[in-house]
Amino acid sequence: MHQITARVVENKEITRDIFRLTLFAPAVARESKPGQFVHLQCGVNQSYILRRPFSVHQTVGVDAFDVLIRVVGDGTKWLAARRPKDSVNLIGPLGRGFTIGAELKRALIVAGGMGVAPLVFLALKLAEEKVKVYTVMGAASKDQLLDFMDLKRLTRKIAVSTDDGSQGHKGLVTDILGKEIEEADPDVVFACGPLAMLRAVAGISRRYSTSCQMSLEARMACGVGACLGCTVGAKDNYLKVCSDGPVFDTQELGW
Amino acid sequence: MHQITARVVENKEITRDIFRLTLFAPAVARESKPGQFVHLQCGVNQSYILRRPFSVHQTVGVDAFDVLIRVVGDGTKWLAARRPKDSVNLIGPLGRGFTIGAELKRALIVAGGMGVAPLVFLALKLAEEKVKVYTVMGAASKDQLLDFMDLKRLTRKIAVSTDDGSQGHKGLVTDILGKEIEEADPDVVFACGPLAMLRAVAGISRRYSTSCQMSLEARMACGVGACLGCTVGAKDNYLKVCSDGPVFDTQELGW
Amino acid sequence: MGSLEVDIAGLKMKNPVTTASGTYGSGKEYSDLIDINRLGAICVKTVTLKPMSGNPPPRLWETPSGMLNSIGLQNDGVEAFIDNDLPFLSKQDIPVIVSIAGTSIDDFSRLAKMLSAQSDIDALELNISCPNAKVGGMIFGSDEKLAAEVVSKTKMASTKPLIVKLTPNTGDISAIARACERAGADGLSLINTVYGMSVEVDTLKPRLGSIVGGLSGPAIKPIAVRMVWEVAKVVNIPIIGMGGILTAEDALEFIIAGASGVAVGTANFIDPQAPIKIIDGMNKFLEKHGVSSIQDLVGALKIDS
Amino acid sequence: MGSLEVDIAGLKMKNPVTTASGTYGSGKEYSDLIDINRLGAICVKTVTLKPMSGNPPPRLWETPSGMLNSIGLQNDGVEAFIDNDLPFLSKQDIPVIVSIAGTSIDDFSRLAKMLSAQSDIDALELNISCPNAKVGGMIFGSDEKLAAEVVSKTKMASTKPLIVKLTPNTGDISAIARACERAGADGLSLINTVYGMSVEVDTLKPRLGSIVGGLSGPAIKPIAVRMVWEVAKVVNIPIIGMGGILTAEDALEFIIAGASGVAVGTANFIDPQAPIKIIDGMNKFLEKHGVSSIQDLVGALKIDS
Ligand SMILES: Cc1cc2nc3c(=O)[nH]c(=O)nc-3n(C[C@H](O)[C@H](O)[C@H](O)COP(=O)(O)OP(=O)(O)OC[C@H]3O[C@@H](n4cnc5c(N)ncnc54)[C@H](O)[C@@H]3O)c2cc1C
Ligand SMILES: Cc1cc2nc3c(=O)[nH]c(=O)nc-3n(C[C@H](O)[C@H](O)[C@H](O)COP(=O)(O)OP(=O)(O)OC[C@H]3O[C@@H](n4cnc5c(N)ncnc54)[C@H](O)[C@@H]3O)c2cc1C
Ligand SMILES: Cc1cc2nc3c(=O)[nH]c(=O)nc-3n(C[C@H](O)[C@H](O)[C@H](O)COP(=O)(O)O)c2cc1C
Ligand SMILES: Cc1cc2nc3c(=O)[nH]c(=O)nc-3n(C[C@H](O)[C@H](O)[C@H](O)COP(=O)(O)O)c2cc1C
Ligand code: FES
Ligand code: FES
Repeated sequence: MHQITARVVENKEITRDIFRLTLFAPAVARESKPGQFVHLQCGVNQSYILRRPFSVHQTVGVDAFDVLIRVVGDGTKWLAARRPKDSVNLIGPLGRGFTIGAELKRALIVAGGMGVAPLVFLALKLAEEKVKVYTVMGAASKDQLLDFMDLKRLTRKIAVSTDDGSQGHKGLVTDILGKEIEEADPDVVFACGPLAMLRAVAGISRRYSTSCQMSLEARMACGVGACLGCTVGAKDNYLKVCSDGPVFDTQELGW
Repeated sequence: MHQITARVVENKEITRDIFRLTLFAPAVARESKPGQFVHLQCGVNQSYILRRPFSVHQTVGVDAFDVLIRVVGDGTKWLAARRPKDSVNLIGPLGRGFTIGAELKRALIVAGGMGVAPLVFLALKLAEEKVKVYTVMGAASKDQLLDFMDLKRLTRKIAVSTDDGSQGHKGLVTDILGKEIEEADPDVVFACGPLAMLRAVAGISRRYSTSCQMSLEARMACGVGACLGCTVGAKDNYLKVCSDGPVFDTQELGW
Repeated sequence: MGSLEVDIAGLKMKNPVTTASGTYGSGKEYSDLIDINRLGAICVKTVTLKPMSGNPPPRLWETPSGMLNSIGLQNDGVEAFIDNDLPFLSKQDIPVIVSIAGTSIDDFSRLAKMLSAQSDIDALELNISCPNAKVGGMIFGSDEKLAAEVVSKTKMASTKPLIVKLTPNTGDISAIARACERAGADGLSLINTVYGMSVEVDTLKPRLGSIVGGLSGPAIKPIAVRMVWEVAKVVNIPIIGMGGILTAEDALEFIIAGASGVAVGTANFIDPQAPIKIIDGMNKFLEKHGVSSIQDLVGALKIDS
Repeated sequence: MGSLEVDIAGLKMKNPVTTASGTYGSGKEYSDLIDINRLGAICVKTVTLKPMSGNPPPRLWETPSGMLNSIGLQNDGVEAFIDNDLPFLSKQDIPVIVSIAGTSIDDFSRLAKMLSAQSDIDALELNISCPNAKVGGMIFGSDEKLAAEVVSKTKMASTKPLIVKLTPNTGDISAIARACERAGADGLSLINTVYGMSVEVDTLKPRLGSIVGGLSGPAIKPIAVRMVWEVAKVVNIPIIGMGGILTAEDALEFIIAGASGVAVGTANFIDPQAPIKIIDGMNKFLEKHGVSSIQDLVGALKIDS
């Protein structure tokens, strides 16, 4: 875990209101594991004061890494306005990422919307580990299918759904998930996306008795496990999304 | 009085940490009188919330005007970072400017540091009114003598002092003021600058029985006379710098 | 389109937005910048029986997302108000709320009587919560018995609806609120500013001439919303909520927490258009959610149980 | 170079900067990011006798220049603290302050006794001011008699210096402070968070699972400085000031107003380097002004009269 004032290498609007911000931070790039996140300070003297968490999207060489940012409020607006040579103060890598068991042979990745952010990095790592990867991916529409080409390249099969039917199945990712689980027969499902989707993915995975890891979101203050602000209700206690997660096995959550 | 979102025409650093910001605001440019000010909103979502007051420095054509800004804190830093096509929300023109009596023949202008800001505009107006203008000007050093050439052009004589002696008298404006009053024999002294200087100018003018108008500063909230926050103690009451002033006759103040 | 009309303590307002006393002068100051007739009502700077010179400057200091003020109820007295300020207000087409403060219960009664005689005044706001003046001020506002006494006596002297303005500088604002209701208040407004101070470290001096002042602005909004919610639970008279309202969303927080009206204070300094933007934003909100009247949102907070 | 050393209630600190309870876990969480041995002391998350699960999420909401939290004293209980957290702290070279809370006076006494037996603990902070839990919480902190009782009983059970943490959610914090002093408190710390709430207007729901939470951060700094100043005027025991401290200048405001020490809370979330920067900034301030000891600045506010 490091705190670094990282130089901006590049900041590119890859599709409307979604930016890929590349930050120079060798220690973070080297130590990050898929599913971990960085905690970014989005300006000083702003009326909002807290840092914002973003998944490590991908390492770039050995010295830099990307985050994918959807502009939804003031903090992300500030990040979107960064230019090369500006700098961003960050803490990372943080949290527990995806667990890739030594025995893992087949995996299914489920990406919903911005949930794709940590999953390309995961797919890369799985490919390195010679795991057979299948992907199910959903978004509002075709142009929102971020990283489609990367994931396609890294996976045996990629199934797609869009809300508006502009690509693949018209409807939800979870409409087609069962079929893809049957086909891919994964040892584990790795998911990231909106809460409602994750809840549904957990249920479907359970139905197929497939273990399932998912990356959750929560408002955060410290990001390092000190404040107990980011908790999620588990079976009979509260777990910290920032340090017990953000990736959880659905069994831990009792989902 | 108008509230306008004005486009930035130009923003030039004329000397270290001092910017000349030109704003497109026809109504304000047309109605402003020397000594009046504008109340600028320095960003939104900042942790500081209030507007900042700046003297109208000069009108530029009929549609725009300048302010001279010294960067001293967060608000002025924000203004310094504005670029052409950005915009700045302003209220103005505000307050009571300098009073130029119909009988006025001879005037002495006293400018201390940034206090020069409203005085070029005044000198121009006085020249239009065929008033004979003399100037005494002080600053920390030669490069801080803002608008020197403009004032020189507009006045019969310009006397200078600098703290470091890099131009003119080494010392304070008020060291040389008496002599210049004797020489110029003005009907009125117009002054703007740091409080300590203004206090001294008031005393010297009184000694020569010369009437004296000065532009004061105070922290402001509303800028329009509604909140009573910017008051200065006068003889037996409090006057509002924003709407009773910022220009006061020293007699009103009991100085 | 939904309706923004509200009736607060008998005051018919075309929308719930009024100004916060002391931040809007007598309205004239802002009338070049906005059409003040669009407001639901106007509440003017607190007046006292005799002129008051106020506190020594400096009177303002900016703090993170807020400001401290120590104006100290500077005003020219009630007679000057009636002579100089009221004529302008009379010409406007909106309800006028006059805020009053005094040193004694007798002061309040006399003010209430004098102002009740003015047909152009629609309601009185009893300022028993000013942290910035020995006069009037908080003594009345932080003691249940005193609050009740000043309210009932003023009520007797007044023919106008009586709104009581509460201070947040108390341990139990609900208790004071209930006491005021029992004593005959027609409405409540809250919150006044929160006691605060700031120090200039290089000179070791307080930033305000009177050392302590009142904190206002967005910084105090969460405190104000909470107090409105607490008070709304225990009283049946309408509440005007205020404290850090900048946007329609801010205003709606107060309404959902239990306020029937809202007052805009510090936001006027930041953007004189704020009250208008808030009114427009409320209209849009009703439309977006298909709500027919803003009154349906008053106290509509949804609580899981 | 000036000295930053202070002695607070018998606690020898190499500088006045400690952490605010609940914002720093047990210190371990931040030990990768800063050298915690540079701190003047460390104050850990409040512990209770039995484990507590805390409040339902969401527990955080950001507000202008501040944040609301409703953690609700989640902790694994005092035994887990002694077994799991204390060993790490024992290895550090700084005084350790343990914050305690309970539902009953008996709870406090038992906690004090158990923790007094631990030689690696240097002081206890009595949290009678948590707005977020039925347990412990504010009942004790907003009533003079109860506060005095819990302080004197805990004092009897304890061999460590006793610092009492006060709530700002009271009308007269000075009265509570005096009661605690009389009852035997060795020091005071203030302020805890200010009760606040926020509403999500589109859903009509409170932003926090427990509806109301505690406001912290720069927004409350003026309130906190004012309370420190008020309390310092009426007590003779040392004060640890807190509430929105981000910079050395902020910290110095508290010291000049009367605090002997300061605690950094929310600022840790914004910048984990904040405590170090504050210590460095205090050193620079002493140097710049030729002050030989930070103690010379305690309560040094200059008031014209
Ligand atoms: C572990 C983790 C990883 C994340 N990774 C990414 C990522 O790779 N790319 C990305 O674009 N976003 C990611 N997010 C979400 C991101 O942190 C928020 O979008 C961001 O904080 C919003 O800041 P803002 O100031 O722009 O918006 P705000 O004005 O603060 O809020 C705007 C909207 O965003 C929601 N939001 C704000 N903060 C959070 C949060 N911490 N978690 C969830 N929702 C939030 C709010 O509820 C609101 O609806 C991640 C969140 C977590 C917890
Ligand atoms: C009528 C009037 C006209 C002015 N004209 C000019 C001008 O033409 N050019 C110019 O550069 N400045 C002018 N000022 C001063 C200018 O308003 C302040 O420098 C500015 O508000 C500082 O904002 P900030 O956020 O950068 O600094 P802050 O961080 O707010 O403060 C930095 C320093 O500036 C001082 N300061 C802040 N606000 C004021 C204020 N309203 N009056 C006096 N001092 C203040 C503070 O005490 C502090 O020492 C004028 C002020 C007034 C009242
Ligand atoms: C400069 C200023 C002057 C004020 N004067 C008064 C006053 O005279 N009477 C009063 O009842 N409240 C007064 N207040 C309090 C406001 O009416 C309001 O209760 C408070 O500022 C909170 O609202 P806000 O955060 O929207 O400003 C004043 C507030 C400010 C900022
Ligand atoms: C997330 C969070 C958790 C807190 N938990 C505790 C606690 O367990 N015990 C306590 O005495 N104070 C607790 N506090 C209050 C802080 O110790 C401190 O008094 C308050 O936050 C004001 O300081 P700040 O503005 O610097 O944060 C907590 C504050 C925050 C923000
Ligand atoms: S954000 Fe502080 S514990 Fe997770
Ligand atoms: S700034 Fe409000 S009266 Fe002058």
